[in-house]
Amino acid sequence: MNSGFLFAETPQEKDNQPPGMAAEDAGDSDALYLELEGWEGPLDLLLDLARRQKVDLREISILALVEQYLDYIEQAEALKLELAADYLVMAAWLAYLKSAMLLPKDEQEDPSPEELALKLQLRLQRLGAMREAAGRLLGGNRIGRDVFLRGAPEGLDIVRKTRWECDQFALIEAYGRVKARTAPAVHMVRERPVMTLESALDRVSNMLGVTLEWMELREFLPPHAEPRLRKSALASSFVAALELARLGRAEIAQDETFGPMRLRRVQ
Amino acid sequence: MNALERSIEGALFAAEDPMSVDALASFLGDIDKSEVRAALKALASLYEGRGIHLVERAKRWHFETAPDLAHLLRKEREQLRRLSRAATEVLAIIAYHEPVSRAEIESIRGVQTSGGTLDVLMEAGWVKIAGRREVPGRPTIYATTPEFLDHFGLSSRRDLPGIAELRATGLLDPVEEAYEELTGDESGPVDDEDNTSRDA
Amino acid sequence: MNALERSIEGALFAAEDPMSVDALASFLGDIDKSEVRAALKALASLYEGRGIHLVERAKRWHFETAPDLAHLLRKEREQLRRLSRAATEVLAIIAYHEPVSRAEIESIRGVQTSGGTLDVLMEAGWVKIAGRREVPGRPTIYATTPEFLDHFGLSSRRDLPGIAELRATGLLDPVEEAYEELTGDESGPVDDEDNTSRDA
Repeated sequence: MNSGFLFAETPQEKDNQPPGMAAEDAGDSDALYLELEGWEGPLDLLLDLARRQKVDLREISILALVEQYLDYIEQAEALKLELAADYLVMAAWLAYLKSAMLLPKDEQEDPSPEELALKLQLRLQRLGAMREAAGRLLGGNRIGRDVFLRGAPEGLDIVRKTRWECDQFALIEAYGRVKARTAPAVHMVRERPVMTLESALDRVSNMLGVTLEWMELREFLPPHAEPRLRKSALASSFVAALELARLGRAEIAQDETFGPMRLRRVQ
Repeated sequence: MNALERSIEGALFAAEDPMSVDALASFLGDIDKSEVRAALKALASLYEGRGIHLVERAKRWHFETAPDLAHLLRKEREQLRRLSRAATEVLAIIAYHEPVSRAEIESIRGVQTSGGTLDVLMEAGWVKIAGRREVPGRPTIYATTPEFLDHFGLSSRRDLPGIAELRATGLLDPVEEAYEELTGDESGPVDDEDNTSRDA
Repeated sequence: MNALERSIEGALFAAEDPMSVDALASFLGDIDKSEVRAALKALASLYEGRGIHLVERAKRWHFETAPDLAHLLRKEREQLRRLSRAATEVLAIIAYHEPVSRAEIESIRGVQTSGGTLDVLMEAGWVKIAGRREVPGRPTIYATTPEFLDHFGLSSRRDLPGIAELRATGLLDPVEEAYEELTGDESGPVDDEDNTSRDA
């Protein structure tokens, strides 16, 4: 029944600390706080509480666990200790889980409390397994702790000689490049075919006016435009579509990531 | 002891880093790899029971002292930097689940993992970035390095303690998958669980 | 092999410096020195003829690789490497303008030239220091070597095409224009051409 390795003690575990809350046995108010510091978050605290049930993690009582956690948090609050938000979020969620577990079956929502409880248990098992694995990993023969490498290796002497390569063309081309770069340059701005946002807005909203059907964004582009104009038109039509959607004049749909974007007039 | 064994013994002894069969074969002047392998085996058995062992880690070979001499040799050495609990746990999760994204690590631990933790592991040379997962957001994924296996005395990832049992009991599968397995629920995993690694 | 021999083997292997019999005896926990000596002798004979020897030098013991393996453990590797773009430019400038100082090279290239670039060219054997220019500061001047002409298949520096010829072959055109010429594309160079052509 017991899967054994889940329960083996591991060297870095804090399992050898006395069980129960530090606040009880220490009596000073920051002991609990200090112990909370020792946990790696609420799941870790839950795992620790679950281990104190002294049964296989697959057999733990989630309801008992929830109650222990809530007690713990309550006590921390009574001591006016500062609790990290994630512990409180977990407490709220567990309180919800507890009430759902106590409700009659037919009033239950989806997902069912059984599902939530089982998933919590599965998470705890996984975290427990990894904690166990970490302990066993550190228990192995580590270099520098258990086994040692040669103290002063001579090293393998590899003398690297580099032979450089370059050819005549590369040489002359490099010179040309330098000369060209340092020659006075004349800059000219070329006219590029673009579709402005204004004309895209006009075009898209006019075309939307014609039909109530869904149309792909692609269909709004000028059909015989050369590639670069088409690119510009795609960009500005996309922005135009977003603008029309923002104004409530169109709706946009896309069924999958990177899938075609479709557009329809809002009546 | 034959000449090849002598050369390999000398080379591995002098080398500053572990060497693979390939590296040895080409270093010693294009020796046949199967001969190198045979010589390594012969050498390793020669060193059995001795104060020095010849071991293979992540397909690379090196000499190290016998583990039972640790008590003798340790006293002179500086202490290894202690790994924090968080770092140890993250390291274990990466080793047993690799390649794995930060979100996946966090979902197992139930807490955010600070970037510093991963940095410490990468600085130690035990963890490396292993690319990105091809899902939306293209998260970075992490995996362990040969130095990791080296340092922890493992020949390969199959030697990770308990990995076979963990795999067999489904404890390396994401919660959603394990849940479906248990309940026979066919509704399919939710999106983000879908991305979690299914370890090789 | 007995326990003491094992311990000595491990200790000498892991030690950073050779160890004397005294040091070994106290390191291993007050062992009798004669026992340590006997163990060292036994170990040394065990390693005879092997790739590693256990040797005593100035009364201190250490392992070292067998002397006859030295030739094996030292390797010369020749590596072919292509001259970087920057180095090619510097070489071209030296060839066209020699003898030339570093400041002159920089003023022609329009960018700073790292000392490393000149070192590479000198290491390749293509450029040499040709004295100093007799101006204030006496800067070092550089010139090409006969090996340079050899390697580039030139019988003399006069074989280098002149400026007029470069212009005729288009090698002096600004890169953007040359690009359009070649592709008939009016859109201008693609990104990376754009960066490289204007790094001045």
